[in-house]
Amino acid sequence: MAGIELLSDQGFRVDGRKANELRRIQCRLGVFTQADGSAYIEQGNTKILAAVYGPHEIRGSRSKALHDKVLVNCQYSMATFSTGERKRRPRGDRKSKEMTMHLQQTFDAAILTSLYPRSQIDIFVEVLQSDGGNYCASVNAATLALIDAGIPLKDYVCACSASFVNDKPIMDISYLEESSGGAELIVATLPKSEQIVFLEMNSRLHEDNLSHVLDMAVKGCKDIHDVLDQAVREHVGEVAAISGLE
Amino acid sequence: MVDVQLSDAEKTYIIHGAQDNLREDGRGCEDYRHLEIETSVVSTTSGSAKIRLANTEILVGVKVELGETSPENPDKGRIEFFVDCSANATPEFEGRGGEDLANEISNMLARAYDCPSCLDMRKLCVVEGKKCWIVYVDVLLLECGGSLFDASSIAVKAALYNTSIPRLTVTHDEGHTELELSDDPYDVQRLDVYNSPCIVTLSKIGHSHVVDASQKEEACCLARLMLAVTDKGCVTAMKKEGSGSFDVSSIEDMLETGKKVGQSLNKSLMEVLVSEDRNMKKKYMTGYLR
Amino acid sequence: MAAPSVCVPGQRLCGKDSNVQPGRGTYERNGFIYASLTGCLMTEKGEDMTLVEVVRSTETTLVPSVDCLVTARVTNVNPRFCKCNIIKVGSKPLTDSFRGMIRKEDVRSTEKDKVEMYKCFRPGDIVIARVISLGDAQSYLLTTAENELGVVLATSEEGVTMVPVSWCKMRCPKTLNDEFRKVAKVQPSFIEQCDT
Amino acid sequence: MPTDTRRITGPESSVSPYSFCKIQEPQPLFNSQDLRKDGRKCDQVRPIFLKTGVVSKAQGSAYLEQDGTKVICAVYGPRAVIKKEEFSMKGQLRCDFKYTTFSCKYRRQYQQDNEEKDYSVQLLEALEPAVLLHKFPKAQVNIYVTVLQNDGSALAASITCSSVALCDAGIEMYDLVTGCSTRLAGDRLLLDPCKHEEYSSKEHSEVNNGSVTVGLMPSLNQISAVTSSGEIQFEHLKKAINKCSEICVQLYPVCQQSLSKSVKENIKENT
Repeated sequence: MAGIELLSDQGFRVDGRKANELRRIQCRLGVFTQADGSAYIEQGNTKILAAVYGPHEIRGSRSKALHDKVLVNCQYSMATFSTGERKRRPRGDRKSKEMTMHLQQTFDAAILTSLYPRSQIDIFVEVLQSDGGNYCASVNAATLALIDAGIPLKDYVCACSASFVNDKPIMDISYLEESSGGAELIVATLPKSEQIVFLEMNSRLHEDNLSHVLDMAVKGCKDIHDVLDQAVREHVGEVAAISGLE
Repeated sequence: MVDVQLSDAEKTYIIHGAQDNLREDGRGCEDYRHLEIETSVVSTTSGSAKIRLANTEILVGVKVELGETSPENPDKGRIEFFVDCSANATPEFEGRGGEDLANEISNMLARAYDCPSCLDMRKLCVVEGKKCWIVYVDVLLLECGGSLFDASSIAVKAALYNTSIPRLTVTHDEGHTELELSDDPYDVQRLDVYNSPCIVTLSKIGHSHVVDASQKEEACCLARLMLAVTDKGCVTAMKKEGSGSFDVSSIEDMLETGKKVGQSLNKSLMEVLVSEDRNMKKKYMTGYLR
Repeated sequence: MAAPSVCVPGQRLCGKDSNVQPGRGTYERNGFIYASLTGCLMTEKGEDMTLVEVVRSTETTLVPSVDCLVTARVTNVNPRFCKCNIIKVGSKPLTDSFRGMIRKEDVRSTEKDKVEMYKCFRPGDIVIARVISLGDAQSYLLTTAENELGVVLATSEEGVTMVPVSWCKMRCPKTLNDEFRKVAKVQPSFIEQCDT
Repeated sequence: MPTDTRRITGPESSVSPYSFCKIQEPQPLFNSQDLRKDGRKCDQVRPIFLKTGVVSKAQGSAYLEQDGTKVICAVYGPRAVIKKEEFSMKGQLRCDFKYTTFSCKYRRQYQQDNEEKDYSVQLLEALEPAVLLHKFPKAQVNIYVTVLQNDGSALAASITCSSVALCDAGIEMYDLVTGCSTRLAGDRLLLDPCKHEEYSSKEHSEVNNGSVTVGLMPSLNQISAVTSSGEIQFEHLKKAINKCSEICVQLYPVCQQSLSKSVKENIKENT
C-alpha cells in the first residue's frame, strides 16, 4: 500500500513498535460473577470479553451429545459499534460463523475433553472494540476464561499473528497492517509443548519466508504466554488470599 | 430472562420485607443499588458509556452516520436503538435467544425518546430534506442482574451525553450542496440530553412496590410498571409488564414514587456525568482494568 | 323452564357461605362467587348446600387431566414406548389432538418386563387409556394397565377391522389370521362410570 | 424494520411515492365550540358494534367496530404446545397482533413489524391476568387479532375484542378486560382518539401531549394494561388513567350484552 510506510528504515512500525514487539496486553480474570469463568483482554486497541459456562448438561437437542468427550460450543460475536463502520448485526454473518468454528476447533484440541463425556462447555466471546488480531485476542481471552472456570487444559492456548513487510517478519499486526494487503499468518500454539493447534494464512507469501514468519508468530505466542501466565498467577494469588488459603 | 428459583418461604420473606420497607439486601423500597458509570470507553464510537448496577452490566456505543432524511420529517435527524443480548450474560441468549428481550428493550427506549423535548432532532439535520445525522444507539447487555430497562436507559443517556458529532459546514454552490468536515477533531457538536428520560421500573411485590428489583425480587413480582421520567417530571413513556395487574389506586401511588425516584435519578446522573466530563483528562484507564 | 339468566366472566353471582358452594364455571373471591364463563346460571340444590354453576351450551375448554379416560390413536411404536394422539377426553371429542405416550411398563399390570410393544400396539390402533401424569412438555403419560383399557379398534394387515378373540389377540375376519394386541375388555358401564 | 427480502424492491435510486405526498399541516384537534373534527365532544366515545362468533372455524371469535376502527379476533385452543418449550403447570396464552396490509394510510408489510410485536406483547399481558391459566396445564390458547381498518385506538379496541373472543371460546376468565385510550392535548382529554388525533412526535407543542391506553378488568377494578407515549405530566397522567378506567367500566355492559345475546341465540338454536 502506497503512502503508509509500515516499517520505517529505522525499524519502527506505524504505531512505534519494533518488528518483534507485541502490543500492550492487559487482562483480567473473573470480571463477571454469573459466568463460571470470564476474562477481559486488551491487546492494543482490541478489546475482548470472554465468558465460559460449564461443563453442564447438553442444552437443546440431546443428539448433539458426544458419548466419549465434552461438546465445546463457541459463539463469537462482535458488538455493532466495535468496528470503524457500524455493523448491522452482531453475529450470524459469514465471518463470525467462521470465527466461531475456528475457536471451536482450537479449544477442542486444548481442553481435556475426555474428562466430561456427554456434557457441554460454552465459550462466548464478545468483541467490544476491534483493531486487528481479533482471533488471537479471542483465543487468549477464552484461555483465561477457561482457566478462571477451572476447566482442565493441556496447556495455555496462545495465539499470535505475524506478517511480512520489507523483507522482515513483523509480530502481532494491527488492523492497519492487516488491511494493507500483505500476508497474514495466524497461529495458535500450546507454548510449553510447542504444538501448533491452529494455523491460517491469508494472501501471498514466498515459500522461503514462511518459516521466518512462522517463527516470529510462535515467538509471539511464547511472549503472550508469559504475560498471561503472570496474570493468572496474580489472580490465583489474590483469590487464594481472599479465601484464606495460602 | 435468567430464571431464579425461589421457594415459597423465600418469597414470603421478600414480600414481607417489601411491606416493611426493608429489602433482602438492606435497601429501602425506593433505593437503587450501587451504580457505576464510565463514559468514553470504546474509541471506535462517537460516544460510549458503560454502567454497572450491582450485577447488571451494560455497554452502550453511539455511532453517528450521515444519512438521508425521512420524508415525514425532512427537518429532523433520526435516532435508532438496537439492543443485543450477549451470550456472555447467560447461555440462553446464544444465537437468537435474547432477541425477544432485546426487542422489548429497544421498543421501550424508542418510545421513551419519541417526543420532541427529549432530544432536539432538528439540530441533527444537516441539509433540510436531504442530509441528516442518524444516531445509532447500540446497547450491549453483558450481564443480567435485574433492572435491565432502568440500567439501559441510564447507560443510553450517559452515552448520548458523551457523544460528539463532528461539525459540518454546508456551502451552497450553484445548486450543489457541499459538506465540509471540520479539521479540528475537537470542533464537535454535543447533544443536549438534559431532558432525556430515564426509565424507572416499579415492581409490585405483595401490596407494596419497589424500584430497581434484584433478580430474586423480580422472581416474586407479577407486574411491573415502567415509567420513562424526565428531569422536568414528565412521563414520556409508560408500560405495564408482567402477568399481573394493578389496583387503580395503587397505580397512583406508583406514579408518585416513580416521579420522585425518576427526578432524583436524573439529577444525580447529570451531576455525575458533568463531573466525569470535567475530570476526563485525568483519567486514562478504561474498561475493566482500574 | 324459565328463560335462564346469562352471566359473563366477572359477574358477581352471590355471596359464599357454608351452604352455597361455587361449582363449575365460577370462582370465589373475597367471600363472593363470581362467574368465570359465559353461560347460563344454574343452581343445584343438594341436601344441605347449594351448588352454583355456570353452564355453557357448547363445549367448554377441554384438556386431559390426571386420572381421566382418553381415547387415542397410535401413531408411532418402538420397543420402549408408543406415541399416540389423544382425540377424545371422556366422551367429548377434542378439536385439537394432544400428544400422549404409553411406556412399555405401563402397558399391563402383570409381567411388565415381558411386554413387547409390537405385540401390544400398532400404528393406527384406537386405544382407550388412562392419564397417569401430565408427563413432560412433549406428551401426556398414559397407561393401559387395566383389563378394561387397551386397543378397542384395530385393522389387520388386510385393512379389515379385527375382532377381539382374547385379551392379547385379535382376529382378522377376512384371513382369519391372529394378530397380537393388548385388547381392552370393553364394558360400557365401566366407561360411563369413569366419565362422571 | 424487517422487510421481505424475497420481494422485488425497486431500483436502488428509487424514491418512495410517499415522499411526494403533501405534508399535512397539523390541524387543531378541536374547534371553538370544543367539538372535534368528526363532531364529537372531547369526552365522547365513538359508538361500538360488537359481535361474537364471526369465525366459524375458531373456538371463539369477536368482531368490534368503532367507526373507522375495525378489529376481528379469533381464539383457538386450548391445544397442545407445538414448540419445544419448558414444561409449565400453567396454561399459556399466545397473542398475535397484526394490521392488515391495507388497514392504514401507508401500506403495511406482511411480516410483523416492531409496533405489531410490541402490541402483541402488551395485548398478551393485558389478557393474562384475567384468564384462569391453571385450568389448562401445559396447553396453550392462541389469540389472533387482526386490525382490518385502523382509525385510532387500535390497541384499546383489540383488548376489548380479544377478551370477548376468549369468553366466546369458553376459556375461563376472572373477568373481562376492556380497553380505552385517550389523547392528551394541553389540559384536555380527547377520549377514544381517531387516527389523526393520536399522538405522533411530529408535532411540536406544549407539554402534556401524548396518548394513554388503559386495559381494565371492570368488576375486579384492576388495571391489567397501561401504556403511554408522548410527554405527559404526572397529574395529567393520573387524570387520564382515571378517565380511561371510567370509560372501561362503561364498556362492560356493552360486552355483556353482546355475549348474552350470543348465548341466548345458541340456546334457541339448540332447542
